[in-house]
Amino acid sequence: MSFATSNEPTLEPSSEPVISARDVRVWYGTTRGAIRAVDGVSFDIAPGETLGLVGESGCGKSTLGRGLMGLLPPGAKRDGEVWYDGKDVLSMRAKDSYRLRGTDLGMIFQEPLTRLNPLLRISAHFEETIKQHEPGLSKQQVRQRALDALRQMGIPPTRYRSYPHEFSGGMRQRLMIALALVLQPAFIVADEPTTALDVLVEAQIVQILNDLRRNFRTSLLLITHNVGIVAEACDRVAVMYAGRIVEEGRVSDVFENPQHPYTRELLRSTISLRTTGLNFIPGSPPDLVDPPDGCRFHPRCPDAMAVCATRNPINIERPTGGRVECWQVGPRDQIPSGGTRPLKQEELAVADEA
Amino acid sequence: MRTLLRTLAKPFTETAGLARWMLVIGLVMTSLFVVLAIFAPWIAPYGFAQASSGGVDFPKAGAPSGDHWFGTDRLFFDVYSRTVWGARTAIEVVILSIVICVVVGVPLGLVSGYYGGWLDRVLVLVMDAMFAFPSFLLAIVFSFLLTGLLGGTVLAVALSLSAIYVPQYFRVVRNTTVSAKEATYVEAARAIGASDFVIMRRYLLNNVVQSVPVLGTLNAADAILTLAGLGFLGLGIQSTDAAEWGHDLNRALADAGSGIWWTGLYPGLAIVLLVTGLTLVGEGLNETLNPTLRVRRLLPVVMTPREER
Amino acid sequence: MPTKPETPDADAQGAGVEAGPIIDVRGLAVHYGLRGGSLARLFGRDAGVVKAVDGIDLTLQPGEVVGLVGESGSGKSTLGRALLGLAPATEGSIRFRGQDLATLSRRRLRDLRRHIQMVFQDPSAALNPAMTVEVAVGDALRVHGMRSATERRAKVVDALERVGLSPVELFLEKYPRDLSGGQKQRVVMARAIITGPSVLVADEPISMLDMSVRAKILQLMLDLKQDLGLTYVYITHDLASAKYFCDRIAIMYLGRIVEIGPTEEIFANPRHPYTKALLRAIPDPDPGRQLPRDLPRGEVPDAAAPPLGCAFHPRCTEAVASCGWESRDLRTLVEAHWTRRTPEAFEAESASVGSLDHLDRPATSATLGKDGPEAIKGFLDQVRAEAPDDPIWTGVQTITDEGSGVRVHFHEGVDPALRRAGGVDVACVLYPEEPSGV
Amino acid sequence: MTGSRSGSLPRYILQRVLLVIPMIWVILTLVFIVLRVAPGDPVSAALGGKLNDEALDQRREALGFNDPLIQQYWDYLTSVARLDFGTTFSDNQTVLHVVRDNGGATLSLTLAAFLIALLVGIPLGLVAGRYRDTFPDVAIRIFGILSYAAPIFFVGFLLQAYVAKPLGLPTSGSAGVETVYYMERDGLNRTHILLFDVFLSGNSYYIEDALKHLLLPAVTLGLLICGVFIRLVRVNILQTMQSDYVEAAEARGIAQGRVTRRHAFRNALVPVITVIGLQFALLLGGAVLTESTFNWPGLGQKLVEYINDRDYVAVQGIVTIFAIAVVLISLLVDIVNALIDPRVRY
Repeated sequence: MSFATSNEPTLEPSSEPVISARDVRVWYGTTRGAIRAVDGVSFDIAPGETLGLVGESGCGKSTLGRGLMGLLPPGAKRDGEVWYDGKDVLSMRAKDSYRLRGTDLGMIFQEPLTRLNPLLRISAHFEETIKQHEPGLSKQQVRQRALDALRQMGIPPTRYRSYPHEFSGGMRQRLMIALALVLQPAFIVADEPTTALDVLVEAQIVQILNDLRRNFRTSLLLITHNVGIVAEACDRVAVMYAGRIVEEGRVSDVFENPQHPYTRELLRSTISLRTTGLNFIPGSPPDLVDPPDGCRFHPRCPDAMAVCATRNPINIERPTGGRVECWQVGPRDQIPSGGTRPLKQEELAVADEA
Repeated sequence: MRTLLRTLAKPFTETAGLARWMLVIGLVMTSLFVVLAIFAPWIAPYGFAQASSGGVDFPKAGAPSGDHWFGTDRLFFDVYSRTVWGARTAIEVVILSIVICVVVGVPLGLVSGYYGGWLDRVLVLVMDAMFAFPSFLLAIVFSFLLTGLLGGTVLAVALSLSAIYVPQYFRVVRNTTVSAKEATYVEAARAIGASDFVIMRRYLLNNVVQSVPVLGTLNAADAILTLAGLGFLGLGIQSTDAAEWGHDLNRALADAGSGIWWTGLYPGLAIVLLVTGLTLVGEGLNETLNPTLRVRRLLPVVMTPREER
Repeated sequence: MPTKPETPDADAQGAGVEAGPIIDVRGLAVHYGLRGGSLARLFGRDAGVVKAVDGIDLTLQPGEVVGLVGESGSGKSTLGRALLGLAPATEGSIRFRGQDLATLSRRRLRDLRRHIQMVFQDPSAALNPAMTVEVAVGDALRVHGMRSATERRAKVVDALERVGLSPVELFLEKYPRDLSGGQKQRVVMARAIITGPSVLVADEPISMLDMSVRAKILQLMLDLKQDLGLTYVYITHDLASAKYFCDRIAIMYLGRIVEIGPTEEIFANPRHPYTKALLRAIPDPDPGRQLPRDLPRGEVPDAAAPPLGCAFHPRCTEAVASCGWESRDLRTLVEAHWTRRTPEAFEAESASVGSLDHLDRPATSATLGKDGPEAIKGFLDQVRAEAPDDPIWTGVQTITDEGSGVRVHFHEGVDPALRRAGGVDVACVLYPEEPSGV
Repeated sequence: MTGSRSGSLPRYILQRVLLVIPMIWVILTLVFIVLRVAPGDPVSAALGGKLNDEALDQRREALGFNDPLIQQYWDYLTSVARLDFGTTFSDNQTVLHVVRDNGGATLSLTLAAFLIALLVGIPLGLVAGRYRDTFPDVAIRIFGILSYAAPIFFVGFLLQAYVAKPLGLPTSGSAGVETVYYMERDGLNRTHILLFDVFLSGNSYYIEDALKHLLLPAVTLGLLICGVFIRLVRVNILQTMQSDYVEAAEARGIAQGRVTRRHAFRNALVPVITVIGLQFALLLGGAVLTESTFNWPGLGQKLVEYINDRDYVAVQGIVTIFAIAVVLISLLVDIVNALIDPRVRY
């Protein structure tokens, strides 16, 4: 096991990012043309940090998460770079990147029941996972490791020999988390881990995820459509729209002071306990086979300018840290003359709504 | 009409690769036999029970020749003609029995699945018992009874085939009904005040019958084999009433050892080809319509060079 | 409904503002039989009963929006379906403008559904995939006897315009699969309002939609309410939208209403521990908010074998002696203890405690242990020392020696009924009966 | 739902065993309705031309055919309960005796065919499913379809015409006349199942002779269900290979081969077991044709003889026994299934 070092966190908080994605693209081929599900995404995640990835359905956030793990359906193609431990995961041989799974990169899924083999006991799931990566361990040691992971997720050892269908929804999700954590990977992708759960159980799981970074020093990419969960469980947030990350930064910073109109509108349209009036974003996300020219949000953007419809916005630093892609923020000097006048938009009707 | 055409074309437009090829090849093979069946009087040079032509008797078990492409059998009949006429018998019997199956099985399954309760329980038990029973034995028993009552006619054989396939239609339609009736749109129909009859006819039937084409073609394939099997045992259609491949093969079996290969080969090949054709259609349809087996058509992705952003 | 002679209840509608509730639910219970084994199935025997809805009283005043809020298994959807007669009532009565649904013939019940309509959670599932928008929306008229296709079309066009699907021509011939989620939900709404209902039961109408359209559909519902004078039952698990949308809120748990009252009062001053927990638990996009630490443990229990006493007590952080403690809680306690022990300690303790499976049969006293009373008492003391504030200890009455272990006796629990507490009604032993009554 | 644990296996098995009784009752009732009520008078059908009216009536009276139907039905059920399946008209033997004499041959044939189909069909199905849409998949599927599409008697015809002679294989009988004679003469027919008896005798000549006779019929019958197995296994593999837990196992870095073996293959074979049980019914049907084609002295061939003699009692008896066998096999399959799949609780 060449990457076993990751079991002991040796990195300092301010050190290198665990995962560093550069210009990642994931496209699907269809009869209509290529769907540009992820189209040039870059981000870093530091050790022990949680990055929340939010966006509407169909914006490519799940594809991005699976793309990082290499779990893409046939017909998908990816490029760009994902640096982990000094190596580019995307350009590795398939065999080598496969070996990283479980020990270094982990994944938590949305529907825990379908993710567990119904014919195998929980113990068998753990044993096969541990044995695969650490074949030298004795049976007793394997059991010890598994029970430890389960205990930390609040699952009593009396349930170790049960079958998946004998657990409740929340317990199954804890099982999945324990199974992903048992080898203490440095980085975990959690794809909508609470979507199918009840409110109170969701809160329990969010709490567990929140504790992860403290107790395990695991970095987490938390994919969700719920901005509330991002606010509660994440250090930083990346807002995704139509295959691109349009804004990214510290959660408090981005939520209090959104720079991108999409971030702002998304937050405004979210119904929360403090909602006093209803807001919504007109129109629907674009067809990713043929996304709009310029800024992909411009047809729905209340602040759109002439330049937005023709030129791609430039990825720049946010005033208070983080990054954003919007002509409203700048850089002013690259906007051609006349580019700042408001864009004349067609009225968006219900016919275009999501 | 447009929607109908679109629905019919769906299996072609939505599949790729193997499934599509299976469907096309299967359809070609099946249509060939349908054409033979319809135009048998014009395609076959002689009648199916004709032993002489223009006052000249056919040779007994004559080898293939210019007059008799596939030769003649021990009863002086022309093998080529009998093979062509056999297609007509097979298609007639199969269509008739499938129609009976659909007419009986679909409504029964729909009502049983929709209402549930005692009727459903009894029907399921009876149908399961029939389904579990060796179907060929069942066919033997039924044709034994029905040919006793109706004679060795096409109808008698079609009815005995239906008897063994109705349970399958019932099961499939009932099970889809049971799951479809839990669908929200059925609940929604109830919420707008629709009666049970309206729900079954306008909301369930359409969605339930979608499983019938696959079942129908696969059953048709099986029915051809069963029909031939009955004929082989001498329990099906009498050879003077119609040409039947299985019956011909039975008579040909004795020839196998004496080097007379043509009497058995051609009817046998006809069965194999027709059954293969129908199976290919059925499996092709299944791979297209069954979401768990469907392969989406994917085209290779060409990633354009990066735009300057 | 112009094609039909005026029915008595339509007259009542015409009579304008009517005194009293539009819907009055009294002691409603909806029970389902659980399916048993194959043999039981053959003979139609039931293996048990799930009380999906149990003893609900609820009134709807004309023009108000009542929210039913709860987690899955709370019975909120069943209650909503029962209002249309879609889920048959086992006990109790539902009166629509004074008329008891249970006394109606199937035919009259179907007629009545013109006046109470429903919007579903998943708009993709609520539309027949084989029907165009026009057929789907018009079918509501067709089943109520409107034969003329042109009349129907005019009505359909009108309904589609009302829900904002214009230009209408663009949508009439579309199939559900050609529409977006928001558009489908609008079609479902058009189908619901086309028969001119007075009550609309909306079962999680926005939870399956994308965030950016949720507010839009909610706005549409408010507009329709204004224009058509509708009364809403809004079923949701999302307290935030309920807070914005509802006049009154009923919090449901395991088939019961545990707290009901005006929205402001519920949010300003939640009383039932479950309501408090829900309010703490909802994720809020306010980054300044701290994560709640005192979340209820566990999950919604199996409705086929609900906890004794108050159904919420096993998860309640404020539970007291009379909440209905029982054997299964003991099992949870011991198992939770073991999640804090090392594997070796667990092996040793587990050997002395023995099997816990017998605790699954609910009882107010339970035996435990096989290594003698002293060993097991020591074990329980240790468990207690670890979390002395666990509410279960308030419920333990005595621990007596029995056989090779001990028997733990719990206080007899009470099943609290809804009663007045301040501005709301709440079902919790912490809020004793107020003498004044209604 | 936290506490939902598995229902007990013994309880399930008990329930399942009890369910056999109503199933047999239903199937017996069906047999009775079809074979006793529908055709009218079995005695004149079988013996119409052979006996005079008076004698016919005596036979009817003796066999209870003049009793009210409900009485006949009751008699039928009670005699089946006593394992009395009647006595044939045409050769005046008890049906049980007929089954003992001919059932063994059918059993040897079906078991051998089943074995061939399992050994060939399941591995081929696994390969086809695992390597979907590759050349092996296409080839295996075509083989599967053809082996199913070719009628037994046609395969038999081809084997007899082109294979038997060059290889010097016999085309009829379950063993050579000599073998049968010596087995009986020397009292070696211990089980009445020739195939087992020759093995028990330990005589290599007898064994070789019996196996030679078995080869072609077993291959013919085996091919039929082999195609069914291929199709079934392949479809199940396709489904499990796409399942979420397979992907999750890959995400945990479990080696591909292990994922395929432990998660995909294993799970795919569970539903296959159920259907394999049902295939036994197909096998019994196919056995009738195989026996006729190869002149194999089994129960199927006997059944066809009785049908041609219009011997209703014999047909009814044999069909009843087949039916009970099918019910018992489905019981066995369900129990095996419950042992393998923990989700089967009720």
